[in-house]
Amino acid sequence: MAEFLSLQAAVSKHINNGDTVAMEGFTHLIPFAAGHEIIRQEKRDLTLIRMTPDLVYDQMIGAGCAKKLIFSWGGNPGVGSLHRLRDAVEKGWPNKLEILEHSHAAMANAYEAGAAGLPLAVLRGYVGSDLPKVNDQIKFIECPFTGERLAAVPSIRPDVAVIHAQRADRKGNVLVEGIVGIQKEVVLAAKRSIVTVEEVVDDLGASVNACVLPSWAVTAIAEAPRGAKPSYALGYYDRDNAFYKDWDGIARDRDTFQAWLKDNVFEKGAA
Amino acid sequence: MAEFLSLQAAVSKHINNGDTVAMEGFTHLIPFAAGHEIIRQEKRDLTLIRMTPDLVYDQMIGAGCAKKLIFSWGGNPGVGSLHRLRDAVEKGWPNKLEILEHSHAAMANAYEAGAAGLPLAVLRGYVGSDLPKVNDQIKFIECPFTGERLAAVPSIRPDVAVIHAQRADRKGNVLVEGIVGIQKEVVLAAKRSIVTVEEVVDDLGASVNACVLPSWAVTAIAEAPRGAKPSYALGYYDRDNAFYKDWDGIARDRDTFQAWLKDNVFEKGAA
Amino acid sequence: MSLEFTASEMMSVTAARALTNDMTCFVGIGLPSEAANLARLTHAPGVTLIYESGTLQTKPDVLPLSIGDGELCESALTTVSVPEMFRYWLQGGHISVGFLGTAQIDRFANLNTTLIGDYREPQVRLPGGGGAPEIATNAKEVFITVKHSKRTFVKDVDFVTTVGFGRDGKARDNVPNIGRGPTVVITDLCILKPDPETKELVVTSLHPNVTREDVIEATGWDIRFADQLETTPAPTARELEVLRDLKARTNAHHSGQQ
Amino acid sequence: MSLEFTASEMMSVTAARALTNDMTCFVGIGLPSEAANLARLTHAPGVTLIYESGTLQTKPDVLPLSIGDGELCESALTTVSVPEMFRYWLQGGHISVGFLGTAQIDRFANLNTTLIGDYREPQVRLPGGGGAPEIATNAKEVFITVKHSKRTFVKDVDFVTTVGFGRDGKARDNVPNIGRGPTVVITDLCILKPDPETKELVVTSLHPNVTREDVIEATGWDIRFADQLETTPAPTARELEVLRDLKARTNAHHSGQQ
Repeated sequence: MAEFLSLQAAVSKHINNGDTVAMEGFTHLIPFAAGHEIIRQEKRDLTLIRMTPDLVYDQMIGAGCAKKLIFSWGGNPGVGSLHRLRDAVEKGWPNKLEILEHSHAAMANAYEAGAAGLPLAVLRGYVGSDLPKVNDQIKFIECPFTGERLAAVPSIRPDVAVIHAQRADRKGNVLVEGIVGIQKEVVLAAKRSIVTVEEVVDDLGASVNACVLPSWAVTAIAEAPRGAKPSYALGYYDRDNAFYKDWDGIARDRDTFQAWLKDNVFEKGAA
Repeated sequence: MAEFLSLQAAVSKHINNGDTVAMEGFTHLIPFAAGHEIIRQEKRDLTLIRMTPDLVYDQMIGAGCAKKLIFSWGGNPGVGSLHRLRDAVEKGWPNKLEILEHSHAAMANAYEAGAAGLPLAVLRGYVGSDLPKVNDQIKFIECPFTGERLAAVPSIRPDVAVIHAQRADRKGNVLVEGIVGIQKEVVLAAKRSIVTVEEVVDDLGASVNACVLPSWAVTAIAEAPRGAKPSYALGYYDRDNAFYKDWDGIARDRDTFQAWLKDNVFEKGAA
Repeated sequence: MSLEFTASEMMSVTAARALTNDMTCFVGIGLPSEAANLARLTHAPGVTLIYESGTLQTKPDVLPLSIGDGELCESALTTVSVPEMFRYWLQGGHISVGFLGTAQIDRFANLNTTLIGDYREPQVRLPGGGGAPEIATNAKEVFITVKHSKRTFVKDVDFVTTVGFGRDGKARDNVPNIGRGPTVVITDLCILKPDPETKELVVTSLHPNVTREDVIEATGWDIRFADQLETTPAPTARELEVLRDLKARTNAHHSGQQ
Repeated sequence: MSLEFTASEMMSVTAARALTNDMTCFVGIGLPSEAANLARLTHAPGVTLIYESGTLQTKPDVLPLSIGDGELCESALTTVSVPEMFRYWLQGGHISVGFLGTAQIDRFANLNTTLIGDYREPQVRLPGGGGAPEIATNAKEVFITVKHSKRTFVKDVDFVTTVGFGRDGKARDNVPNIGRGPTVVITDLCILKPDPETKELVVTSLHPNVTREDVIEATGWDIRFADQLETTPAPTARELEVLRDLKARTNAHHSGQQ
């Protein structure tokens, strides 16, 4: 059964230096509060997995938490580059960052296969792309029925999954609504999971086929109101698109980034 | 876009003798009205696919519509045998029925792979079972990453999918709710699809992540109120468990079966 | 004062007791479903019941006739698609116990629900595998409940639909990512468990008023008994009351409709 | 009377016109999203727009900044998981058009959104593939819209993130279950289409007031022009009005919040 913890305790207990950590939320419900707590606790040498690294990983990479990034699209959506990610890849600041990159389809399939307990995902993918040349995890298999050549990638089975969701009930069942992304898959694929929620309620108010993670499939739950800001939580608050645009200026420069980090992460406690 | 047709017209237009037809609904929303219309139109030589043949296929097999059955559990749930299925397999009445059988897991994966446009499904299945000895479609592959031996089955891509759903809106978008089974998968896996619905409404009233089939993914829609009886439609009517029990007596004998068929199918028109 | 109970009630109560509060149980229809819900309504209110129709954590008030009755969906935490059920929840490793019935079982706990006789010319055609072949290998362990008779308990099943420990007791050896397999078989006469070495089923407990001869007579092979043969505790008054209420509600529900 | 319009408006209007009412379009963020929504708000109200975030048949009132803005979900017919989007809807063959942007494009319409320079020592690291590699092969055809410049239109891309017709124009030959690939590229200067034989991009239409020299100057290879070179029709007053309204609404929406 899921254990209710403070965000500080959940991160401290379940994320270790060197862990493989997948923080998901496909452009919705991005677990920023958890990312900031990981920065505050100065976790190091993490292998970070995320389809769209977004600002949360830009911040964590800039703060020195990551040694490796597995991803499929690393930009500031609709704005431009992730400057901290680029600085780490291109200049090795604050440390060299190893990258392993996929397409979205491959990563989505790899999470799905991880949730399904399989060692591999099979997809019709990477045809004609150079990505298999720079990612040795991409292989090709032959269909035993048709002879068709199909791509295969290893499933993703992280040590820890971190997601943000709208709410949990008091037994620890979690509701995710709206753009559900790959939240269910990453939690089921991981050895341990931390779910931050907007609120804990008596009744989830879930419809009959809603995306609900049962308490026994979740490791820890932490209440973190507005824990997805500047991303959004459908039904709670909107995406702060202006901040996404402002981030470009903040992150472009190491000093302004570090000042931002000090004011907005280190000198703020967990929610 | 989905075409609205009468059930008679939909079956006449889209189901041909010799077609591979998958009528799904996992113990819920079983498309009985469509099955009866297929019997009335005396379709022949169908390859019928269905995880749980249930009474609907017992009736169609007894009526002589089928030459082959692909399935994973062929009983009257909680009651006993499907006597018409057994009579066809064991005695060749009214005609010899070829069977190809799988496990539920393999069929569910095969539908999923069909919906995903893949030629095969990979699962951790059939370990130690004799089923691969009698079903030459079951093969085993080796994972290129771990070396693990995994089962592979061909995906299911039927000519026609037939399902029953709660409702469609006037544009032909379809809502399925409750035990959604493999309804979405079979429609997406098939070349053509017929969806019977309890009613056509202005607004589906679907929640944000509801199981909705867009009009452009469905071929034909036919209104068939109570079209799943004696199965059930969540929110409309309950399962007629008493009829399921009575069916055992009706189907046990060829004459009582034929009398039932005459009174309840041939002498009744389409809804 | 001793209570009156039938062999069938003894079986259900004993099977129910095998489940504990912290288990996540993938429930087969029929006897397993009766036992699992009895457990939930007595000593294991927190047990998580999952049916292959996609209903996660369901709490039916009456026993379902099929594995997809509306009752299961309406009382579930949520309902997922059937591919998701088999991929994420079963194969994904979230099921601690698969609870199965069977038509035939052999000394290595292999199950046959496919057919009696030869595959191409069957004497009796049975329903087939359903969810069982993968429940038996992907659940962490398997409980089996079935009525004891010579027709059911055979030396070698005609067809291995669902593996217990294989024809030689070694089918799970060195297979990666496979569950422990059957750990207990509960019948209307006794409790059987696989020998830790050979995996052959051994009687470990006789139900009250059942003799060794009763079991030998109802078993199609030379059945062995544990050195420390126990007597299964009789049902309690509360267990019997809850079971009878459940069955009465269920019967009323399933015949009330036409 | 002739209307005033920018090259960028010309590009959006022309790209929008490529879409028709009966298409199911998998929409990339940025220019493709602007064009697709302009089409929906003008001549193709029935066009089905799908974003990789899982939003099926969405009708945003303002342009999303990311492919997962709340607007997309709230105005969608339904929202599915990301694995389902890529497996059932894209790979399953339900997408008639993939509409993509890019950072680099070469003469065989290969797209590079990965990096400039060498992979291990990049001069400029770009965002990466995202959905594009499989959109380009699983959609029945691909439309591309991108601003024309020598930096963007290169003879050979540094990295083939997303295949057009490969390094030699033959990458799709004899590949089973693959879409037709790029059928049109719309820039702020012209329309290009692949030569039916060689698959090399050829200018088929110049936008009003654009010369051959403008295109040659902005293209990194020896660009060819079709024998029957057309002039792209200018935007209509209504197209411009709808586009400008859409962009004004979008700007107001995205800066209004902090």
